[in-house]
Amino acid sequence: MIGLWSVPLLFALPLALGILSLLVVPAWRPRLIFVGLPLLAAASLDVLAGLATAGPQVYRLGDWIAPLGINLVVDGLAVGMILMTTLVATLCALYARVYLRDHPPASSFFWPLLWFLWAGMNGIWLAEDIFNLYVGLEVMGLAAVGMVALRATPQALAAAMRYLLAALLGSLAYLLGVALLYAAYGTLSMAGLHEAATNNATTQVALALIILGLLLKTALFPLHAWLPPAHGGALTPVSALLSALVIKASFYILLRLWLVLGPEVTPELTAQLLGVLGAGAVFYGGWMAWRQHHLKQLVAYSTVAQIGYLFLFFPLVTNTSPEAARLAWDGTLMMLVAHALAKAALFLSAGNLILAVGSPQISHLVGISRFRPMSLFSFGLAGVSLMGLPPSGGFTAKWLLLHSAILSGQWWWLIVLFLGGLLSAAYIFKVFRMSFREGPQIDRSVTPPLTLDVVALVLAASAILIGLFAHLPLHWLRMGSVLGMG
Amino acid sequence: MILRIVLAGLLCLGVTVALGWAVLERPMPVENLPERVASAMPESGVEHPITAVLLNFRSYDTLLEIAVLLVAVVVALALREAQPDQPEQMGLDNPLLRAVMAWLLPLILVVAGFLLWAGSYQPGGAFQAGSVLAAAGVLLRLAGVTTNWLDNALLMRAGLALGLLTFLGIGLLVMLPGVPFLTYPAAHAGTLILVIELTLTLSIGLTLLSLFRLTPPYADDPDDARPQEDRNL
Amino acid sequence: MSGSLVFAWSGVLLFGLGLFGFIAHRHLLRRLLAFNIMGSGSFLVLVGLAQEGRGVDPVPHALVITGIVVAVASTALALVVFRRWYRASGRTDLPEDT
Amino acid sequence: MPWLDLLLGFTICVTAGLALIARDMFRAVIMFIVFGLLMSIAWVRLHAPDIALAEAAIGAGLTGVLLLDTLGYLRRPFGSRVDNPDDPT
Repeated sequence: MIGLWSVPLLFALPLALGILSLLVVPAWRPRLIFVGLPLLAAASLDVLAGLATAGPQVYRLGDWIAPLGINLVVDGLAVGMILMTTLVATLCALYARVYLRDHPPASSFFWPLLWFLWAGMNGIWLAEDIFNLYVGLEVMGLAAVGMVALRATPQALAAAMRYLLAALLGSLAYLLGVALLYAAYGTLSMAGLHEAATNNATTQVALALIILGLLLKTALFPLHAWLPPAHGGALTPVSALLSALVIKASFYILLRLWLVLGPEVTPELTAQLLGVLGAGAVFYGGWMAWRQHHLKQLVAYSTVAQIGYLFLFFPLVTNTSPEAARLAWDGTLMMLVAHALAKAALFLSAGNLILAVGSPQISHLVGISRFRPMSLFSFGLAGVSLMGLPPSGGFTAKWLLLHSAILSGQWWWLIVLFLGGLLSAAYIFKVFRMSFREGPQIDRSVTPPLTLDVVALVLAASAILIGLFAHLPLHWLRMGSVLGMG
Repeated sequence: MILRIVLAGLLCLGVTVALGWAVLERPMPVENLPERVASAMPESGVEHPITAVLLNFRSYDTLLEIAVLLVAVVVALALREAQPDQPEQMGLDNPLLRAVMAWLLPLILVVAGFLLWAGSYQPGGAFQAGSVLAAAGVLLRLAGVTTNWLDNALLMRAGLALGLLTFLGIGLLVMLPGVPFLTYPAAHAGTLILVIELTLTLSIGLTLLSLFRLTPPYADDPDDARPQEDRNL
Repeated sequence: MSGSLVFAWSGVLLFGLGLFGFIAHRHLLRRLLAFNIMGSGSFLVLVGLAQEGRGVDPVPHALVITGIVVAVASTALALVVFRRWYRASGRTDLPEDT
Repeated sequence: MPWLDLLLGFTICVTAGLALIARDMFRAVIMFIVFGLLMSIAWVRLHAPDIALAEAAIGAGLTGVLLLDTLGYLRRPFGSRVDNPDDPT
């Protein structure tokens, strides 16, 4: 247990801050971040240091052994996700503190919801118990729904309601899968399930239910309908948090459970089907993004498209060589992290552009390049990563996936990677074309506070930098994982 | 519309058949968790296995579950309709009901206390007792009884927060000797669980109560202090 | 066929029924009812199957109590959003919902 | 055969079905509360008195009252809210 004292702080701190921010007067709510963010950053780095020195470990809550108590798993994958969350959520919080100043007082409830969301996500990254994951999903999901509803316009309420219904249906499917697994194997611990699970009807149906529930929560095409209104219609920092982090949590659970149960149980057909749905998401999302007239809706559809790449993981690791599987693992995780950084940057810089022109319409951006070059630069940097151009996280991820596809002889995924990149380029350049066009529309713009621009730029720059220095994070992310060891 | 029903029917049929298949084909588990629970009971600090699971073996789940309840309350506070009900103008302002309440309330409190205390060795516990408390609150409101302390937003929220804060605080404090989060020392486990349960009962009761529109107006917002149309159910 | 198994099968049926209602209905309150029925179904499957032929198991009991509380929190949150939506739009269902 | 359990399970499913197809929303909620109470009997039959208490108090009681409260809200004439000058709609 060396170096693990800060593991419980990762969820206990945000929970405590969430309650405290309920108790203080609204004006003080944003100020709690000056206490919370440094502490959470310290705890995350401490956990990373523990991983680097002592390797992957198991944390036993209440000192009870696994099937009886609840374990937490502190491996490279979990720590990687925690660091990603800390980075993105910290920057979004700094952005929100400035952004929410001009909003109605009800938006100060963003802060307790942010802390609860954070606690839920950190709980999910660390979880090793499948029922605990259900509760974690609910904490995160309900907080996310609340954040979408915060704006309280009819559109936001409808989007929140749709999101809530999708989230609830997904949770129930997941819960029923958990019930079947407990009935068959008498344990809720992933390690126990990995040992006990055999290939039979119950495991298959349970896994199918879990996969379906999580696909709905991840918004994989064709179950994506709830995502664009929720992500595109929320307050800007909320959009960034949801698109960058929240949908990754359900994908992460899917990834873990697939590694625990999947390889022996699922037929190759299922893996290929997930890949095909991913390809469908890349094409459909990219096409729809290109057709949008609202800037944030465009970015939201871009998320629908980018989710697709993550699902290429499944065909690339099923019945393929260890080397191909390893490349697919690296590529998928790099894609996940790079998308989190790039998408948060894209949403925040889109929010800055909207603040500057005072309209969400893309056509109103005409001539904005002369006034807001910095916002546009962040938007472009994030776009580079989404398109997969070198040097960027998105490029490294696609490069790894491409090699994995070639090694495993599944050349058809190359078409998805290539055409997906072209589609991303199409919708990113649609925004740029408009911004650089000279027109009579505006001759001056509102200047948003500098903090907003700086935060977006830092996120966009990290999306590029992670591609240049991909070696170290990938090394950590492999630690303790089934594929990384092999 | 027809398409929707046909689709729903097919999906429902497919899921039910798949579930039935899964139920029929399920293997018998090798792992025997009930036995593990039984053998760990002496160290748990309570005698009722379900309380032991909820507040000791799997207390982390319970911690997160309280967070789920609080999230619902936060959203309710954030989306609070700008028309909270004033106690004077709501409910069934009936002298008979008030008289009955005067007798009923102590009884309800006794029942809640019993449920809480009973939880350590027989069915009952914080959740059940909390919901009884919430029921008492609803009845009070319906009877139009003015309860000043319930109308104090800060006190109310302190009550909401108390359970989770105590839970977190105890969970972190026990780590001092170098054991993991939520590891109660065997000698004090019973007492600590009782303290957690007591505060949780109060908080759960207030949480459930504040999920109603019967809760006090939100004091931060001056708009809330205006008269209301009455509500009829 | 023991009592536990009977309730597990009832749970399967309830889940199916609830799923049907959840998709077929458009009225949001009816969909919430369906959600709660699905939830009860999965709780019955959890406890019923776990106890079939193995005696009482306290772990699923605790899980179900957690699940019930989570379900009521979700329902309450949904109702809060629903009311606000109803007041803003006058509708009890979601628009362009096919 | 456990006839009592079979009967109870069957009744629960029928009540759930009625709650889902009832034409009147009020009747649907009442059927749902009945469903919850029957569920809590089922929990007793499953030797789970703790769940039975929670289901009766929270599942049937609280959820039912919340739903009824919302129904009451729906039945208020919509116009009275729109006319409210302070109402931000």
